[in-house]
Amino acid sequence: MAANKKLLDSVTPLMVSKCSFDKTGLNFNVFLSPDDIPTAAKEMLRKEYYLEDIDAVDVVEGFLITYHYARFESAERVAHRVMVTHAEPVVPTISDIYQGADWHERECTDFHAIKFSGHPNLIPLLLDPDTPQGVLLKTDKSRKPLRDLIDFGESVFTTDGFTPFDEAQADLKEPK
Amino acid sequence: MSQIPVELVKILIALVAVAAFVGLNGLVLVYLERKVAGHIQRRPGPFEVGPHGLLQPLADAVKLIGKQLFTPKNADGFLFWLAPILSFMPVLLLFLPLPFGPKLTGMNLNLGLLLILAFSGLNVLATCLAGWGSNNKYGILGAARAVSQSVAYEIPLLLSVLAIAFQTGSLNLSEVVAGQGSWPWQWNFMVQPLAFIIFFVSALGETNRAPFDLAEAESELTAGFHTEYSGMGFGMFFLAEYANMIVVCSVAVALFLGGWNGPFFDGAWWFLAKVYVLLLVMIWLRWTFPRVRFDQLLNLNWKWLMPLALLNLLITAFVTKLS
Amino acid sequence: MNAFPEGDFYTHHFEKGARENTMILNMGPQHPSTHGVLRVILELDGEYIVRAEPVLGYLHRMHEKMAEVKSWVQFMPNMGRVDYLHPLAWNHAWVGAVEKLAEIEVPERAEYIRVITSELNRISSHLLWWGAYLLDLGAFTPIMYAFDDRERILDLMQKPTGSRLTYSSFRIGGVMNDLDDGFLKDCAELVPYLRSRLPMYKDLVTENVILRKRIEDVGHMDKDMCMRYGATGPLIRGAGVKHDTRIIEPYSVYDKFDWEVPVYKEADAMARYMVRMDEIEQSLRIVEQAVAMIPDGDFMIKKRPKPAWKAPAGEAYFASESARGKVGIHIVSDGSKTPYRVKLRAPGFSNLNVFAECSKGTMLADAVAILGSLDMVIPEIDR
Amino acid sequence: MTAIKKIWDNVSGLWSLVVGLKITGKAFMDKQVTLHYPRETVSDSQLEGFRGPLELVGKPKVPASPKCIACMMCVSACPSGCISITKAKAPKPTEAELQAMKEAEERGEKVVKPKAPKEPTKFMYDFSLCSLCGSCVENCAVGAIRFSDNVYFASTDRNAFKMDLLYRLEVKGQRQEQAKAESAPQEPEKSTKEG
Repeated sequence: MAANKKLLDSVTPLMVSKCSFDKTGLNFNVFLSPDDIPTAAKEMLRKEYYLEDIDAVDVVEGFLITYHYARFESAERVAHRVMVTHAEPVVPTISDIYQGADWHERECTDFHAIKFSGHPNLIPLLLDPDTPQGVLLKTDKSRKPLRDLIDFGESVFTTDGFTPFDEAQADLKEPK
Repeated sequence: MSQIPVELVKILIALVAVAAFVGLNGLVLVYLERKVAGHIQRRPGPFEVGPHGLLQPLADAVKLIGKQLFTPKNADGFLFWLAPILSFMPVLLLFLPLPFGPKLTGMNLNLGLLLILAFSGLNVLATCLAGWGSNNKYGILGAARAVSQSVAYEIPLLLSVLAIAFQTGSLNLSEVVAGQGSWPWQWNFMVQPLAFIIFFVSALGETNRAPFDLAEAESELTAGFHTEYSGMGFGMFFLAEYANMIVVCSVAVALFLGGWNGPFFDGAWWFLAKVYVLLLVMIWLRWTFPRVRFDQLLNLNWKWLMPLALLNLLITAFVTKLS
Repeated sequence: MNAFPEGDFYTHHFEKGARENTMILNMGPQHPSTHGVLRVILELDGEYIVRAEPVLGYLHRMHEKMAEVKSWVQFMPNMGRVDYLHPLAWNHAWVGAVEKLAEIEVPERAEYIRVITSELNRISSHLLWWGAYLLDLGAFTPIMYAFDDRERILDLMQKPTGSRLTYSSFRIGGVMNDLDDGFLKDCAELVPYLRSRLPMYKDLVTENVILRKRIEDVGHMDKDMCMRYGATGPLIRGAGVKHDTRIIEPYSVYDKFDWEVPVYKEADAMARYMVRMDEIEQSLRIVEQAVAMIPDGDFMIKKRPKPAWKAPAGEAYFASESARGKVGIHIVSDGSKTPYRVKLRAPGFSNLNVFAECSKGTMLADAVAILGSLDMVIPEIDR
Repeated sequence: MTAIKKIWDNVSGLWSLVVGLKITGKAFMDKQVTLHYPRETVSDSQLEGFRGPLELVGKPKVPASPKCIACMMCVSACPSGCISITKAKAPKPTEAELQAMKEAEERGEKVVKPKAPKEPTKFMYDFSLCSLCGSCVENCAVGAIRFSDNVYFASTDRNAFKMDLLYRLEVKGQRQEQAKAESAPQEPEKSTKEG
């Protein structure tokens, strides 16, 4: 049941973890590398999931971008997660697969200045065009490391050597 | 010094009287429309100015007159201001041949009906100019709608009128009215019910009244052809709309509902009463129905009203010929 | 060439298509049928729409940033203002998410109160939509009748919630006020009255041939389209999918009532219209049952969160069903007095997204009918 | 067959228009549901639950002085920061008291400094910022604030929304006393008993 464990057939996720739906509202966390996002999205569309939203969280390690997928006919929510660094926050767009992602991605660009490569129309959506992007960015002081924030639950599949919390970088930022 | 022709004086007096009549009726109709709308919507309507809001239309008129006349940037100033005048002026002429009473006619013409139909066509031009001249996209869309709508609806209107003309053999409105009796069953409406309905529906279309108010459909085109007009520019269109309503209702009354004829006392009051009943129906329709779509409007015209009117005309011609 | 070189950022960005003889029309942000301040840039070929692009952000208030500077309790009134027509669904999503995060068990009576008020709120929201939609379609009277009935609901709701529009009466761990017997009695009386009004709505509007001709076969949105855009609520139910968060992810006490999810297969504006009209009826059913079944007990947990209350660290996603679709709130907490990150998923945001594709090739009047059938609330879309 | 159905559809469609006219016609005859505002007003029972601008609650015996203990709970609870309270400061000790304190200190006893009275000296409320959420009322430990039922409060002046609640309470209390005093002569027996 390896395929089932991975959740996705077309790509190999970095990590899959299971959560309690009652506790967090999520069934599975799927960590992906940025390049795999469109392939995974294609598969999700094929499996009749719809995209609920895309949001980004600004943490010490970088941006944790979460794609929430859910189903129409049953209670199931899968979160695709991808980490990008502050230095180069670029993720390939999925707006050609899920057209609804177009606006979600533009909103993300407004709020967190994340670039979605290949997006046809990455102009400000909610903010004024003159406002600098990234209004939700946190200062270095207020950023928290990811492991203080989110418990990803019990891991069911992990690619060798992957941890959701990039320890080295976090330790650098927090000299104790 | 040559003598001033009596006829000219008569027409001038009639025109002044008509202008006063139109103005007064406009005020009454505005009040009526708002009051009826209010009551249909279970609210009082205008209530604060004067007893039961009776002076509200007057206050509105004063407000409209007092407002700044504004010409939008890049608009064609001449056409822009010609349009409201052009929409209002012919309306006065339309009232001349209307037989309000046995003796009460501005100008007793043999071709009175023709005059009305001809001059009412001018209204389209005004709408067109207004939309074009104001250099506004909504205005242009509204004008385009108005033109195709008016052109389309003029045909069944004419055809249904023609049926009556065939039947009575006259285009003189006074004669048509005189041909009908005092009691409702003696009116043309009984003989030509289909023509009456076609006439009334086409009249709604011709005067741009809801549910056919596409030229000014505010949820689509904000205000259509008169989007850019302020103050009395808008006021003129407004007045012309109401005056046109009165004209079509008057024609309907004269042709189909026995004109000034009525049980017991013939006279102008019967004419006015019937006109106002029709106007009330128009107002009632407006505050009840949603607006039709543009293609539906034209479909209704070309697929239903036109063939029916033609059929009606054909049958009328047959019957007249036979009898 | 652009006749008006002035334009703004968005008109410059929206270039004219390849076709000649088209014109670009700015519909909104001040336009009677864009309900507030939505702006749609349209490329028109005569009356037909070649391309449409909604421009958002005229009512953007950055609720997500506000959440990061206000405490957990203080953010509550914001939820009343995101979607002003059905604020209690947002209330529910927020308290639900926080309660999920902090694992707070809410007294049952509080859940019943939440359901009763939220469903009444849903009815009032649908009634207002109904009136406003008819206004879009050119009928002026229905909105007044709808307001008459809506006003009765507001009069009733005013007592326990303290407001008539931007309700924020839910609290983390319960609700603000208890419902007294007078309210329950009035509520039980209001339900049959509202039900008796529905046939009138049907006769005046639903059966009206002009309306049916206007909105039947207009704005086709099937399941595939809804999936690609993430459209929920009446849109997906009008496309024949039985999707309602209240049933699919049952929250609160919705699973205790006997009611149905109205589903229509036609996927046009009329289907969405019918879904909403049927939902009024279903909400009345829920209210009726809830009023009869409401248990005694507390309406608030014993240890109510104080202003400086701290939620535990972690994340939670909670979805509720508003009158417009699925409201989702994603909270990330670092265990401090304020949330670390709050993401609000507005149903209208995804629903409006469909418009651009759906309106292609339709007439301007149809576009208005489609836009109305989405039931947009701009503050919710812009947040 | 389809032709007949089509015709029937059209006839029933036309009939639906008549049904619509009947409904609006009936509504035209029905009585109105609105209030003529300046002449009629909403009854008090319909105002239950209404939230007007905040007001302070006076002490039951001294209505002009507030119940408030200046604990600042409402200030910290308010999401929009519309309340600002200045706490009363401890009264300056008089010379005699200072002397006594000094002596006490010399004797090595515990010094009893005069405590600050638990009351606000200033209670400012900005109604234009208030979102009427009720957090302050709920979090008040002593029930010292409540929503007024002032429905018709309106102003064209922005400053009118910045209210000094202490002053308003005082005025209200004075008015109540005045009203009491005015109503007193009508019941001479009672007043003499009280006197």
